[in-house]
Amino acid sequence: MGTVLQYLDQEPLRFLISFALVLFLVLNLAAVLTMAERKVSAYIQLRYGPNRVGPRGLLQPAADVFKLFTKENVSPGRSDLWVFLAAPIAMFLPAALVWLVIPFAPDAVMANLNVGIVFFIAVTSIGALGVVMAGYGSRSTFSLLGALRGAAQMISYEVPLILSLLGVVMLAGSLSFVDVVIAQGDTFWTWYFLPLFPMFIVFYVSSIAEVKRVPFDLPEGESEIVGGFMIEYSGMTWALIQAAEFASMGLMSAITATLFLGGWQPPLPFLDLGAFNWVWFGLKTALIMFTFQWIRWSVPRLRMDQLMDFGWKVLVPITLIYLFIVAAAMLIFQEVL
Amino acid sequence: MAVTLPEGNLETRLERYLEGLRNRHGLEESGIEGNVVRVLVDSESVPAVLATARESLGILHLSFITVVDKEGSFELTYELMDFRGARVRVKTVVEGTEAVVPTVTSIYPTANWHEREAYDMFGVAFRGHPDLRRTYMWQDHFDHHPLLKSLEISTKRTFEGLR
Amino acid sequence: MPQVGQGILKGMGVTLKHLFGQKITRQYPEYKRPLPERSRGMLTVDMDRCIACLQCMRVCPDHCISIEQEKRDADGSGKAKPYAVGFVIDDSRCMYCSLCVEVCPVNCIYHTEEFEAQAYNRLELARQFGERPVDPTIDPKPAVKKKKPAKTAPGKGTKGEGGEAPKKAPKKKEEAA
Amino acid sequence: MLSEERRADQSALTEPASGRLVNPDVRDEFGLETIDMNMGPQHPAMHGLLRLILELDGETVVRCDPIMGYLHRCQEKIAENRMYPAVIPMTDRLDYFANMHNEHGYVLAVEDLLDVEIPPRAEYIRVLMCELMRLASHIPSIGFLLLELGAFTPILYAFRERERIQSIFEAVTGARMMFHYIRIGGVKADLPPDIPEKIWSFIEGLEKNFQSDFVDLIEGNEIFISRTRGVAKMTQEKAVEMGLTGPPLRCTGVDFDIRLDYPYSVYPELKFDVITDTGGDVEASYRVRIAECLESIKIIKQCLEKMPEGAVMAEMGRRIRPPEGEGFGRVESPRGEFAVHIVSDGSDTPYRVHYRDPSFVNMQLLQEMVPGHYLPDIMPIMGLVDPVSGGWDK
Repeated sequence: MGTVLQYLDQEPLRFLISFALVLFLVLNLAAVLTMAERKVSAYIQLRYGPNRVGPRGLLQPAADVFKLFTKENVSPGRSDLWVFLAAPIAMFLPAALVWLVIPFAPDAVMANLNVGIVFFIAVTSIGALGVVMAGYGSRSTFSLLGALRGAAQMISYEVPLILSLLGVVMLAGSLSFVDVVIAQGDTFWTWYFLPLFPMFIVFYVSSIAEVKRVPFDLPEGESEIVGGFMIEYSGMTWALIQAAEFASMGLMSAITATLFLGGWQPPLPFLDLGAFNWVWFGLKTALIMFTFQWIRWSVPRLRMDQLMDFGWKVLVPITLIYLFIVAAAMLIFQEVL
Repeated sequence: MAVTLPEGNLETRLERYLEGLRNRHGLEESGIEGNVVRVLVDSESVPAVLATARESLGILHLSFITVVDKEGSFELTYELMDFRGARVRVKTVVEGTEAVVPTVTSIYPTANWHEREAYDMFGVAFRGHPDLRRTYMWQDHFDHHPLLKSLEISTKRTFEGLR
Repeated sequence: MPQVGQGILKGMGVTLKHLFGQKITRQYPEYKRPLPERSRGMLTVDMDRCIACLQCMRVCPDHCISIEQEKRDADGSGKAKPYAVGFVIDDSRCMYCSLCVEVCPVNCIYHTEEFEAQAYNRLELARQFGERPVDPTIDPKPAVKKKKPAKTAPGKGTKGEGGEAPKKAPKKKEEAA
Repeated sequence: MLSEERRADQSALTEPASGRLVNPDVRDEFGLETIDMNMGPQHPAMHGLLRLILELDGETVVRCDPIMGYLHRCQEKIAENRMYPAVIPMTDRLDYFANMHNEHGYVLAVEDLLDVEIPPRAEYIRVLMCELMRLASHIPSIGFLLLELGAFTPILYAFRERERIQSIFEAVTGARMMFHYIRIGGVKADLPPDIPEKIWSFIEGLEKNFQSDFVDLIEGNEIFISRTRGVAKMTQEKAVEMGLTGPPLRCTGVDFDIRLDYPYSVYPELKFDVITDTGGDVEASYRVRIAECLESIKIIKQCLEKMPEGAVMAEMGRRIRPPEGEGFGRVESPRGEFAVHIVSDGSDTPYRVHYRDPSFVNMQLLQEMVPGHYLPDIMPIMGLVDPVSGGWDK
């Protein structure tokens, strides 16, 4: 965090502007993602999706936001009000903060931390706190169950997530996102998803679990515990939780694209767009987001014990073993080189 | 644990059921009608008859229990099926408006809810039932048994004149 | 576990196929599906043909038809015949079972293709057909009498009562019209 | 989370007859108390209006008590106050996913009282309609199972097929759900001339879609298998004891099908198999339903091919007044055995009508099977039973 404070000292204006930009971007991203989610689900389910507000329904998110703003914010009678109201913020802020360290293009990174990956891990783990706060504050059996599930799941899946990041860190030799992207080069076969393929899969799976989406959406568990920790929320607090979910989904896609798919790097050298290289970053992120949604609408959900089994007995061993293989391979090839 | 389903000719099976029930119990009335063995028994011996049917004759399925309010007495019909075309219909008549019948849940566990329903709708109590609560109606504050003929319902329009 | 993930991938293939497939939504208010011939929509009455036999009123299980009857020489034959001066069908009760249509001897009551029965007030769903509005809140049919076994059906011998009940002045004329 | 032994222990604690705990004060090894949870009647995943009072030990259910009656209309009392033909539209409202079977069962019971000869064409039309109804019930119930497991898409594919069947029903009967089509003595009206063609084309379309949308999408899915295999595993004895019928019974391997064992209508003239499976769990019931859909398609084809010409309504008087006595009607509805018992006193309203609805009887399974399972397993067990609110609440 020292770097952030330093930033604040040196260029407070720039920091404020970046933060406002990030908030603006994240909120918009959430809106766009709700729209995309609804369209993708509709097309998979042989429907058209929202198509009444604006051209082809494109203004639907605006209408949603307007509706949610005008709704009353109901809180349960015996809830712990401050915890209840603080929980959505505790969920939303981490999802928004990490965007500060994501490099969109070579120079377009708001805070080029040299410990970006550590920052990312540290901040996302706050998200579990928000879930527990929401579940505890609402004072409902369903919320409580959802919150406990959420906490258990997010903490468990953080382990394979971090372990799979270690592979990237080892290969790149740096904790900075920018360095990782530069280290991956501008040809798609040198990107890390190929040499670290098992880790890529593990990271992808645990990031789905981290953002609580099907097949790991147990904290919500619509058909069992009816929305879980967010069952009692309405109006803008609910919208904030929803925005947090979509923001963290976008965030996870962006991190996957950055760490494993070469960030802003073009797939082949001659496709280099110069200043417009952020297009590549956007495309990769969008692709990952689409696969998130595609999976979401194709598969059922796991059970809690199976989820834990899968996390601890499958993902963690795979990562550990592959970490060892990577370390060994690096040692050997260093000798050769 | 597989269940054995009865085999053989339908007529011989019906005969066997009738004989089996006749030999062990004093039936008030019995006979074969199509593929149905009709049996009329005393209400106290219903569990014994049903136990014979299930344990020694191998009739495994209790289809339903119908209660008919005959205004002064209740007629109970236990419909048994052997899964292969034969049916056994055990009837019993209980006098009185507050009838008590021994339960058959220990023989046919599926009778649990049938008996609860009969209790709810007619007030026929089943002695020895493990969980005799109302099925449909309110547990407290409702003292009627809706299917009794003595409970008149309005066949007029609901909410007449109320709108 | 040789084929882990295969089933999921297969399923995702199916959803991907549908993502680009033909959509089946019908844009309802703009596009209305042609209804088949037998479709049972809201009831309507051809009052010119109605002979006020009250059969539809008696057969209706939901008590949704009320008819106000009067002796009148409508066809100029010099003989006073039953004539339906008021006829109301309460769509908030109707269950579209079509029993009245089948029982009508002159086929004057029939289903239309209309099915959008929505209103702000339940009374608006009571549609008047006769020259005089009938109060739809009053049930013209008597309650079913407790019958003795093998006696004539309820409904017989209660003729006439049907016409009398609604003769009280209708309370809500403005809505009936 | 409880260990396997402890789960086994707890299922031993439950009394076999009612599923209620002998000793409700179950505490786990840390002395923590159980929590009560109230699921329903307003629950998005609950099948209709059912309330489950659950006692949870962590995520494990130790007691499950279904409370019914939120949709109870006392159909049996209503039927006592109506003339025989006017009861038929009310039977449509019983199990609203198997309306044709309810009508058929009731009509069979009245015909049992009346002793009328049904024209063969009417019988074939009844069977044709009933089998279409079975398709229209089984396909969504597969979708419901998946919906409860968290996959939202299959239900929409299922409803696409169901809507097509409903369009056929609408052309034949005039209504999409509450048909009032099968009448005492036959059916209301003959099939419209273009309907056989429509049914043929529908079946062709269904056969084309069925494999990909309901088998490929679901069957091999590892998550689906892990969620359903071994859940609500029951032995044949248990299933028979509980009085189960229909797919929940057949998925344990008991080949009981009323269409074959207690034949009615023209089923003896048609060729079809009874589908059984050995699993006895939720996955097996899914496979049974899938295979029964294919059997239904077979029956529909045979019906269309064998359909005789002639009248569709028997000659009977206008007023139906059966003699004193009792009538029984029993059909294989998609959920199991639907039976109607009518007691007549010789007047033109029934003296007593009793419906034996499969949803009601099969639901006892919840009380028995749910304790010992995890909370999320309740939903697949509901999918195994597939009860319908209008059915169990009559």
